[in-house]
Amino acid sequence: MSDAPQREQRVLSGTHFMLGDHACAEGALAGGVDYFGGYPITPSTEIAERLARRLPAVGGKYVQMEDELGSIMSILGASAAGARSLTATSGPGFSLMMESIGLAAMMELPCVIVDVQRASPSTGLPTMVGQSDILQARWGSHGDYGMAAFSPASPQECFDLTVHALNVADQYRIPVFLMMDEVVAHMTERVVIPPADEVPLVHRKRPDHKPGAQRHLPYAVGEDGVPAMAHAGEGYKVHMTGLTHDERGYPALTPATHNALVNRLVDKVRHNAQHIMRYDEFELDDAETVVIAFGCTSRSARQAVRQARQRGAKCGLLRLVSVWPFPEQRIRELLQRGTVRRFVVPEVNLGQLRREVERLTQLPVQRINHAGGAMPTPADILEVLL
Amino acid sequence: MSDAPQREQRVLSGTHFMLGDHACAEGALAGGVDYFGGYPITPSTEIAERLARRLPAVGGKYVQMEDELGSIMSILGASAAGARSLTATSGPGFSLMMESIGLAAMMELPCVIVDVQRASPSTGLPTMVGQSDILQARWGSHGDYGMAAFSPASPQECFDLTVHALNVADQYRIPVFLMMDEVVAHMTERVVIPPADEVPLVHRKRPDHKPGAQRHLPYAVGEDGVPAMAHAGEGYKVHMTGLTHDERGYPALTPATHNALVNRLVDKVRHNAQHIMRYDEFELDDAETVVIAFGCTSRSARQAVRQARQRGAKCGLLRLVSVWPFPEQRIRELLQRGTVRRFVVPEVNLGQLRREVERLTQLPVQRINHAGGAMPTPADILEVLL
Amino acid sequence: MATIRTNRQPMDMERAHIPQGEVHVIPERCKECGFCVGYCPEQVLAFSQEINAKGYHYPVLAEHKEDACVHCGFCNLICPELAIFTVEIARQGGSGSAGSQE
Amino acid sequence: MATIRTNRQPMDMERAHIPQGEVHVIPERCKECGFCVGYCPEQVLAFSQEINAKGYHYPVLAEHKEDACVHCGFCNLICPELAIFTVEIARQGGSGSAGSQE
Amino acid sequence: MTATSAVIARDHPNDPLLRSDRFPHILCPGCGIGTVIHCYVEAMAASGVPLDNHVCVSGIGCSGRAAGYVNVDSYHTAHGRAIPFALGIAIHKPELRVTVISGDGDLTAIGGNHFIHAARRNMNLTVVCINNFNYGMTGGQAGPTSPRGSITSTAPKGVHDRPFNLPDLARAAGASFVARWTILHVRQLRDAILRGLQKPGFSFIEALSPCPTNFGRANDLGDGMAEMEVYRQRCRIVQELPGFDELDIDFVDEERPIAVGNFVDIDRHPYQPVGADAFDNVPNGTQRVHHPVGEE
Amino acid sequence: MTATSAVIARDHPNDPLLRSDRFPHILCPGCGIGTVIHCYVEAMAASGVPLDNHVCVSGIGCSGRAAGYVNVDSYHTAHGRAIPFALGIAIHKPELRVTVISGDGDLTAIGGNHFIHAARRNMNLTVVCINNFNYGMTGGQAGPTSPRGSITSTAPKGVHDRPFNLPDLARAAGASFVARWTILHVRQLRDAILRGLQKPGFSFIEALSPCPTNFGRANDLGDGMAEMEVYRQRCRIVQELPGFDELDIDFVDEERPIAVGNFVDIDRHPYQPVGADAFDNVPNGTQRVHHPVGEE
Amino acid sequence: MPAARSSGPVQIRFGGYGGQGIVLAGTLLGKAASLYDGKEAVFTQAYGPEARGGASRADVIIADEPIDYPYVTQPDVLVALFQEAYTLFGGQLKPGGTLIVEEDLVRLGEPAPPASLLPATRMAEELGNRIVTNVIVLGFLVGRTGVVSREAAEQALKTTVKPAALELNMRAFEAGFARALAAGAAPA
Amino acid sequence: MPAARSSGPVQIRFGGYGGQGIVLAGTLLGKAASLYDGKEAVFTQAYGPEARGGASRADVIIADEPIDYPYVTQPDVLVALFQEAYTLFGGQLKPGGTLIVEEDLVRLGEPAPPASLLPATRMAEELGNRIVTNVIVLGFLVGRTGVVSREAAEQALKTTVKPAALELNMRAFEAGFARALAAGAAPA
Repeated sequence: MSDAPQREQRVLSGTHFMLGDHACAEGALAGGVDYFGGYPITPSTEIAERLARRLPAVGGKYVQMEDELGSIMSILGASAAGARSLTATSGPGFSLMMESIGLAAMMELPCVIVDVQRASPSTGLPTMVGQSDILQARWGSHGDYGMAAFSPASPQECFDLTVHALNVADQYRIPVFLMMDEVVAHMTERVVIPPADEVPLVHRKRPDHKPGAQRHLPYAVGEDGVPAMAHAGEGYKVHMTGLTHDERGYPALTPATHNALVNRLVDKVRHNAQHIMRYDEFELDDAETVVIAFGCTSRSARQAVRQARQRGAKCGLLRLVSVWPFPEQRIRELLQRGTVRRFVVPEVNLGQLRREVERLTQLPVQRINHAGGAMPTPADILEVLL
Repeated sequence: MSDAPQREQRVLSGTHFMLGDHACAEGALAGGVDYFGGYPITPSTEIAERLARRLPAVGGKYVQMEDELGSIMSILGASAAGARSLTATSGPGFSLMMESIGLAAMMELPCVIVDVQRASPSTGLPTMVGQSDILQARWGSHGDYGMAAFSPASPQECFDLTVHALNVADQYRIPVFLMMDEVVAHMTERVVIPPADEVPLVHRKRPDHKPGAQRHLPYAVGEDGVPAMAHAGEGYKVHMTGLTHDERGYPALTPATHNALVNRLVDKVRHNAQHIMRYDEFELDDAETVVIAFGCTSRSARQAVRQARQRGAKCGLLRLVSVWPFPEQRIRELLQRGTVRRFVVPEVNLGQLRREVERLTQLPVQRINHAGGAMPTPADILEVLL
Repeated sequence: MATIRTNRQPMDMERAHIPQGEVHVIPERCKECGFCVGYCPEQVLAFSQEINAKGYHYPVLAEHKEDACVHCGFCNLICPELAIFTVEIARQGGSGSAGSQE
Repeated sequence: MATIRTNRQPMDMERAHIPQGEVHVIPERCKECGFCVGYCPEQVLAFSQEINAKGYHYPVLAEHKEDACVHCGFCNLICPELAIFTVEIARQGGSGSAGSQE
Repeated sequence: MTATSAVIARDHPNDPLLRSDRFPHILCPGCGIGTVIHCYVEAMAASGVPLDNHVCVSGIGCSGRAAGYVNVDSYHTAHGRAIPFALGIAIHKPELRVTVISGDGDLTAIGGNHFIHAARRNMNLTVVCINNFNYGMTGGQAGPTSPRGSITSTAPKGVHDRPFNLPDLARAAGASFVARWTILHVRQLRDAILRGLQKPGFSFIEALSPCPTNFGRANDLGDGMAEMEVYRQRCRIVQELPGFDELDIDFVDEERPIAVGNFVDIDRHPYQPVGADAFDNVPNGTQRVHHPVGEE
Repeated sequence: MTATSAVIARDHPNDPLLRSDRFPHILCPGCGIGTVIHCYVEAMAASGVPLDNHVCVSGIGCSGRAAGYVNVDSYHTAHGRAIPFALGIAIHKPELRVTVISGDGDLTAIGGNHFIHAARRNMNLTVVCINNFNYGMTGGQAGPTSPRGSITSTAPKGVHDRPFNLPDLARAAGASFVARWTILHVRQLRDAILRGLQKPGFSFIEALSPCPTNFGRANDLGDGMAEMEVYRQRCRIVQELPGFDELDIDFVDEERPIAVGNFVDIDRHPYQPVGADAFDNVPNGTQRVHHPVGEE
Repeated sequence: MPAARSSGPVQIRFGGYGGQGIVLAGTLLGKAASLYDGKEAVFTQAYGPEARGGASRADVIIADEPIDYPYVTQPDVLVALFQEAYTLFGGQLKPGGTLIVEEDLVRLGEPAPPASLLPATRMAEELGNRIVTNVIVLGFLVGRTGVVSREAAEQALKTTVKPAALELNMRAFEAGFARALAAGAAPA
Repeated sequence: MPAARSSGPVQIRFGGYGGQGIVLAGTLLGKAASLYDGKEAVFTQAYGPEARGGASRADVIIADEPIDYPYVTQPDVLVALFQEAYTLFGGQLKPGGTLIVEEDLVRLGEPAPPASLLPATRMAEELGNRIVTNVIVLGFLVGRTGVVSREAAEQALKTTVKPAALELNMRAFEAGFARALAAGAAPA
């Protein structure tokens, strides 16, 4: 966080009735964002607009870039210089960021990219809901790499998960995606922002030696696989490249180096999945039908489960708060109980996350899909549960 | 194909000892490509260089664009004007094309994008092999959409599948990806190019009415779900948009329209999967171990299967020629035989296509992965097979 | 609102012949931007008292301007809604072009 | 190759004092581009007979030019490999600066 | 005597040039995009090029909707990418006259690279940039043409960075015809587009337009007429491309003139794709040609 | 008397400014990129800015390797995206002096949009564009700076479209300092970079350089020296930005001079991000300042 | 008013055109319920370029329990501030629900359903500024339905409206509220 | 020469530096086998920016059966045309394999392995152009190992080399081939 004088309160502690997009922006502020580079796109624009006003007032920097390619590269540059940085976009802009997401992963530059999902593909329905960028978040850039993605179901979670996303990005030096959706972004609800000193902040690991004292190896790692990060301007004479590189950050163009490096990038997330992952369980104890849902859809799902329970259907909800890492292990545990008979996966897409569920089980996985523009209603889901 | 005078032979009929990239370029020529817009990137550059020389000599157009964003948009524009069009790139450029791939799907503009995969993510190892853009090809653009992807295992297939990709793109009006890899692109082997009149060509469906005779509905479809395509300059007064649209091509911003449209885009491929799909079987009849491989890796796999068979191991190879659509049904058939005990999936990535196999079976799916720069050798695979 | 002086003379205006125009309006297209009313070189137009279905006041002929249109075409071309145009008619007697004398 | 006339005078050259330079070379960095040899304003340099490990002929002092370097620094700055530089030394007597008299 | 109704009409004479079934369009009252569309279709009709040979391509944004309203083959593409899409059409079918109509954000923010490269190549394209000084569709964010000091939803205390001088940028990139008019200068605007349609190579026409809902409301130009009045009072027609600063648009400094005109009109060989023929050494030099365009 | 050896050295006095453990670098014999790197590190050392406050950012390509050889915080980023990455650093830590060194393809083909926008904003960046007229790393394809008529692997019969005049483009986009030199003009080049490092706002220095392996071999400039000779014979130093065509580089027309010089040096307020303070009405006007840069 | 007093969720829809301030009205209502009445509330609105200049809506759901599905499906209370809003949304009103219309801008047609007629624009003009039309509507709604307490609504106003405008807004709220009481409805 | 006569695949590696033309030599060899000898052949080479100016390789595999794995793992035949190539690749040669070196540019060291020494550059200069060094090498290789027939190699030359240069290239091939025969190796 910058030391510049803060003319406004950075953490807006208190209870608010707040738009999801604004809650995300406030989460960015509370989470210590120093730099936002962005480009307007519906339905994420309100995040940028709020940060354009609020960030400079607390000593941070807002830059409206010429395009999304510039937006993400500018947050990576700021990150290299030590900033906690974030950008916000929607599907088309997210697609444009794909190349540089790979650079973030390869250089291990922490950053948070908010994708407020709308009905897609292409321009689609810009003002209406979608959840169809979920597999793109995982696979959209060329190659294998580590990342994490969270999907808030309420303005409160827009706040909470933005903070969490920033922490995860810094702790593991990975790109983290906040996969919002238009429903949650454009919904206003109560948001409780804790006192500034109660906002949980985790920062990136920093070199344990002074610059110049010894040669700094930007990519030397210990057991946790996460290198300590020196920033531009600190005297460490860092070098970073998107090429396959050695501990010095120098290009090292051999298959063995590449294999070790990329596996480490992926393992940073895989080995820490339990710390990064978040999910929420509702009525799962004796559930024969397990609904798996995330984002706005999980709201309809919860209501449907509640109603189905009232009618005696043994069903429950596994709400994914982190979409990636996907809670494979938890689902395997549920399966081991032997009580589960089927899964139901409602999504505002044509069945993306259900594919992950299908990998884990041969039990029936029932889909409830809408291609976009509207979310499944509780009634849509209830019909399947009964 | 343009009517312009052809000063060179378009189809280089005969037997050649040819580089994979050049075979792809010759496939483009034989497949009737009129327009290529591209941007240099290793290891695809030789495709562009050959087409820069050959395409103008047969009356086609080559434009070197300012970037990959421009490359793909220019081939979409050419396609809208009636051209068979193609671009070629590699991972980073492929990532940059993601947004416009969604536009191609949404506007239903036929096009072929060649991605010569290299070791990724980010800049990675530009001159060395990767197969890690396979899930990106499927999910890299925001939203759900229909597409197809082929992965050649030899220069001969670079030729054959480029022709096939162009046909599939035209027939179903979808973006089609030729997922080459650096090994195949930079390998020189015998390539047999058939006589011009034996190159199988399938063209897009065209309006069955004259312009002006009646109102042309650019997105009216019959049972096959594929609209007839009128081209710019023919007098049909076409309108197309990346927004959700009705039969007239006009924006129609409702969830119901969106749902119907996106489902149709996906169903075009799903319902025709058996016509689009290609795969190759080797020693599968009594196989207890089924190796599933594609591209360069399938060459090592075939050799390993041959060697393992010599040593008595009951194994076989399902070689994916089309990666997408994935041959789900064929794998289910294999499973129904009851003889299969396990799958082995070697890939130059950290396990992408094996996820598709896992969706279909609870049998063990063993991975043989290299992150990039080198392909698994026959010995690597043989070790697992024995 | 004052008459504007566009930087150039109306296209078809010739000293020898001042055509007479008849103003045609498509009320349901109008969104009351005021361009035609504000920039008619002859101040021929005013806003209607009535509103259209969307609630906008559309152009009508101003008081005493029934014959003042010179068919210059400016209102037609500047209208963002294609809601107004003029048709040349045979010039009738009268003081219709008073506005051009300022 | 002809001596080039760069458009400006060497940086440190003053009429009052022509410094003497000593040429230092790092042979293993040299790739024989010829810039230093070709553009030395005093034509001090020539290519070696020997080759370095990569097979390149690196700069050596040309015949009769042992004292001709004026430490102008041009060879240093133009060398893409940072393989050559000069060090100022006390000027010795002799005809070392003949090349500058052309 | 009170005001009397004009003749009530159902159709406009230019309706056949438009997709009039989509009128009224979605654009706000006082927005000038409709006027530019009108100027374009009149220029198109006057161009001598058969209507079936006209193609209109747009990007995304309010101005990007233009393609949807003109009754020729028309493509409403992706944000910033109208020009390369248009290029593909123009290269594959050189007999077509392809016009790009889009907004300042679309063409010069996200689309800036395609813009300068198409100008550099001297592509056979007519590019009409409707400049309303902000991103209208998303609610009024600052863009690369927002004048210094203007208030936008992402520059609540005023834009700090200076805007592009689009005519100068287009010229420096290589355009053959460069003009700037406002939607108050409808005839000159129409005629500049017409000149663009008739001229080989890359033509660029900047059309300044009010955006009352967003830019106007935030900058004391609350309705379209207020901004039109600024144009009326401050525009000065010049014949040659003015100096860099003279082209700046500044709504804060009320004394500052706004330069409009047909600034550049030169002949330079238009783009050809890589050809089978050897490079013919066409002189690269350019010359200003004098056509009395838009100066009726 | 035969030639005698010079003093054999193991280190170069500028080695501390470089990652000398990586020398010899990967660049070809006769390539000028090393010379530009050398000029940059000398300018950096002379700038008065502490070395720890210098940052070097590159994109992809041969010139993009520059960042990997200078011993300051340095970032070898993605193709075309060096400028926005540098911008993020410069905005977050305004005390750093960020230099972008990259190639013509990287900065002005795929990176063209960031280039013009950084110039427009007058970002505190020094951008050194090593222009070798083609894509070297991928084997010599035509780019937006390939002169008309030049032969490349994707223009085997000669490039048809005209190249950018990068100095003119940079100026029209808004740069404060604009220079062009060749790697033969090492001192002027170094001093132009130095001027860029010391000047607030956006500085652009184009450095013409041979690419003997690709561009040279294809265009009868077979080794670095051949292209250097063209520079020696045809470069003319001018003080003001020449006209559009006068800036063109043309290897076909052997009579045509190549204009080099420090063309633009004006004071204009540098970029500030959206601020908490109200817009201060800094005059937008610019003035040419006369500094004897590179004209020692 | 049955819907307001029930413990189940209450769905309120405001329909108006741009400039009538229904987004603020909805936000104030939701804020009052959520922050000052200890209830749950969610506010949503329609977005979209086609909506410009046309009818827009602002929806609030208020409940005692957490609200899952956030959208109004069948309003318990419909406020229609101009004709098109009534035309579009009138048919969605729950049977027995509360209908409030801008008296001067909406014609209910025949047979006219039971409705509260509120000349909100005129009242605002009487208070000196049409801009407070929405707050008059809010005051009336609160007085008429009791979906939130008067105190909560006033608190929402105080924490939302700029100080300089607060007094006018409070008067506007009071005017609307008083009119509702005068019309015979009892607040909760 | 055992490897060449066996029916199994034969792996041939050329190591040289830029300008020595090993890519063309490898391509010609593969083409001869694949198109004119009715065999299977695959040609690969190393790519990469770091390779510039350094050692590069050109690899050919020739076999009677389709070739799956396309890379040379252990050459049966190694052609080293300058010192670094020998240093890098010499150790990979299959035991008993054929080693051909540029006599003037490679020092084999002590103890020297069995090798065919070929002054290819000098021979090319004697023919009037260093550019045909690679074809001399090819002629020698064909003569020495018989991996392809002389006719096939000549046919490959004819269909690859520009007509104007063919005569020189044919003479170069002949010179290399003759020298191999003179050295005592018999073609297959």
